[in-house]
Amino acid sequence: MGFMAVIGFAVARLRNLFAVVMLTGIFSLTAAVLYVILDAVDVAFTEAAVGAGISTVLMLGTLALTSSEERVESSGGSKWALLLVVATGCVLVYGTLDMPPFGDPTAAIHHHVAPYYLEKSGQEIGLPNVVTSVLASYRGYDTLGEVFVIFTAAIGVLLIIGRPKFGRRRTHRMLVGELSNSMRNNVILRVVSKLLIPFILLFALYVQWHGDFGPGGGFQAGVIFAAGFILYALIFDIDTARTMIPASITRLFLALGVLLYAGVGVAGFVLGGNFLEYSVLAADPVSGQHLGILLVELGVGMTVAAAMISIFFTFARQEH
Amino acid sequence: MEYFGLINYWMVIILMMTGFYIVIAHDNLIKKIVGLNIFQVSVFVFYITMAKVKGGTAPILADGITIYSNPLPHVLILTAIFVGVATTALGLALVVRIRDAYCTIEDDEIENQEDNA
Amino acid sequence: MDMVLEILSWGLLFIGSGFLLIGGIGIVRLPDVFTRMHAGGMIDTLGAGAVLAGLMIQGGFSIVTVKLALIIAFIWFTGPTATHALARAALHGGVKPRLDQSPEGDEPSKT
Amino acid sequence: MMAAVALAVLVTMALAVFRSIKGPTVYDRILAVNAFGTLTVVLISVYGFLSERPEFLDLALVYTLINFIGTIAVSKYVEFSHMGRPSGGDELGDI
Repeated sequence: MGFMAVIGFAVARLRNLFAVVMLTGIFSLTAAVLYVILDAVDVAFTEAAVGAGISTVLMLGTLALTSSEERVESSGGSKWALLLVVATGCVLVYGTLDMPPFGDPTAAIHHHVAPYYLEKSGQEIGLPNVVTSVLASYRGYDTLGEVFVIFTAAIGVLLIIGRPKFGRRRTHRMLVGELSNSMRNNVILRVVSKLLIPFILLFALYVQWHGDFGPGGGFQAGVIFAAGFILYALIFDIDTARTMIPASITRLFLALGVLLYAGVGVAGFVLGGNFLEYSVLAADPVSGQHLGILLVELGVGMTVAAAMISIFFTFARQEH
Repeated sequence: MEYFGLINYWMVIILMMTGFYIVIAHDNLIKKIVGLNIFQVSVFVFYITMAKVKGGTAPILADGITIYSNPLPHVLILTAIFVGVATTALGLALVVRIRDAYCTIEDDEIENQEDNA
Repeated sequence: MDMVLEILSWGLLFIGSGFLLIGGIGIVRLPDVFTRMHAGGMIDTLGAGAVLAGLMIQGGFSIVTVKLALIIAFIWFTGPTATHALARAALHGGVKPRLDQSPEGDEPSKT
Repeated sequence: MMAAVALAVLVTMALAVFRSIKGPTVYDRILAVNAFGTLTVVLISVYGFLSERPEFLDLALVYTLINFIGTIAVSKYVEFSHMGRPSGGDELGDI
């Protein structure tokens, strides 16, 4: 925690945006370690895949498109801002005095539905990873909503900056483009990446299907899958990468994932259950749950991977 | 010693306020997004902190373990991280677009241009 | 046999953490980017490698061992490659390696 | 005993953070972030053993891969952006 505070202050102070982005990388790594220590393995997994990788790459893409130095300004309203922040902080600290102490098993949060999930998940769903079963089954509606949010965000990014404009200045792609010729010549990078990418994709599939038993699942797998393609695009060329996975395919999968998720829900309807009730999908309720969760996670993975890939490509294709 | 158990929360608050400060005191839009990220992470940490049960382990069922941490906040935060990165991407896209339109990513300069126009 | 393994594993763990510490000190203390990369490389390869190998022996033979071996393999693949890319970028970016005063001082970058 | 190793990793992490905050050039920062990532991998593995649930090494694996991608992306960005364009022919070429 101390680390995080220090990094936070440093982020506040530094003006060079590039350094700030680097520090956010470290910040997210620290956060992930913290999650591991606090037993949230799945969350740490997500943070690992998202925070250190995708966010940093996206921020860099934006920096490449804009400027990387913050303007040094005379601090005018800064004092008032500080005052406001300190005041809010004090109020919040006052609020925590009523909070249950750290790790207290009698805290209110542990006595509502959580014990039910922990006890019943083993019998009703038959998956050891409670997080996955809560995510995909008990809280299926929420997750469907999240998937739609990601879907919408990807569409939003595509709409805002996806369409190349007419009458631009000379093509000059910063992050990925013709300038990468020398990167192409870099044999070491190329060979190592070529060796690694299949493993990354394979590992993503492992995470996808192993999510029922260990940490992982569709969300994480999607990001790792996308990371493989991002690496490819970084090492080779954006256009080469685009021929590997054309825009139409990512768009197709973007929609298909959401459709699969919702379709599983509707299938529950058709077979006589409620929306997103997986027990009716197979003769045996437990295996029905298995099937439902598997399909839903697949849908999530597809959407997330496609969303990340298309967001990245949209950023990388921008012309400065 | 009574307050010892609350230190984690206080750290969260410090972090949160740092993010808050960055958001309101800086004019640079990218910096603002970074501040938002920090704020966001602090909320995540807060949830995860609440989910921890002393002596418990990660909520992946195994033989011979009886105490698990609360899985529900984990689920919420897991999806929240994704929503977070999605919104960050959207925000960055907007920044790129703003930069296209105004040739600057500083808040007050944009306002100046608006006023002059 | 068990005893030997135990000693071996703790030895590896201690060597590894020692290297990690040395690498960390090196990252802070060494004078320029390329020498610091050298220290960083030590963290990547020897430090992490030894610690993970020690853990491997600790864990006994199971899926854990395989995963650790994979991690080591990946670190040994990616670490030097990343350092190499970084050194290239630094050299292109105009950071001159700090050369020794003696005329035959080679590039101190050991990437 | 395992805690001692974890402590060593933590101290090294602190040193890396110091370098990444102070680092005069961007490369120092990138290097520090890279080292920090490796240290995170080690710390997670060690913590897995410390808490006697070493099944969670998938996490460390993800870190190794993502860390690599991040570093590559960053060094690429730096190489081709404001830090000075590579000057055509006289590049280092095939190293």
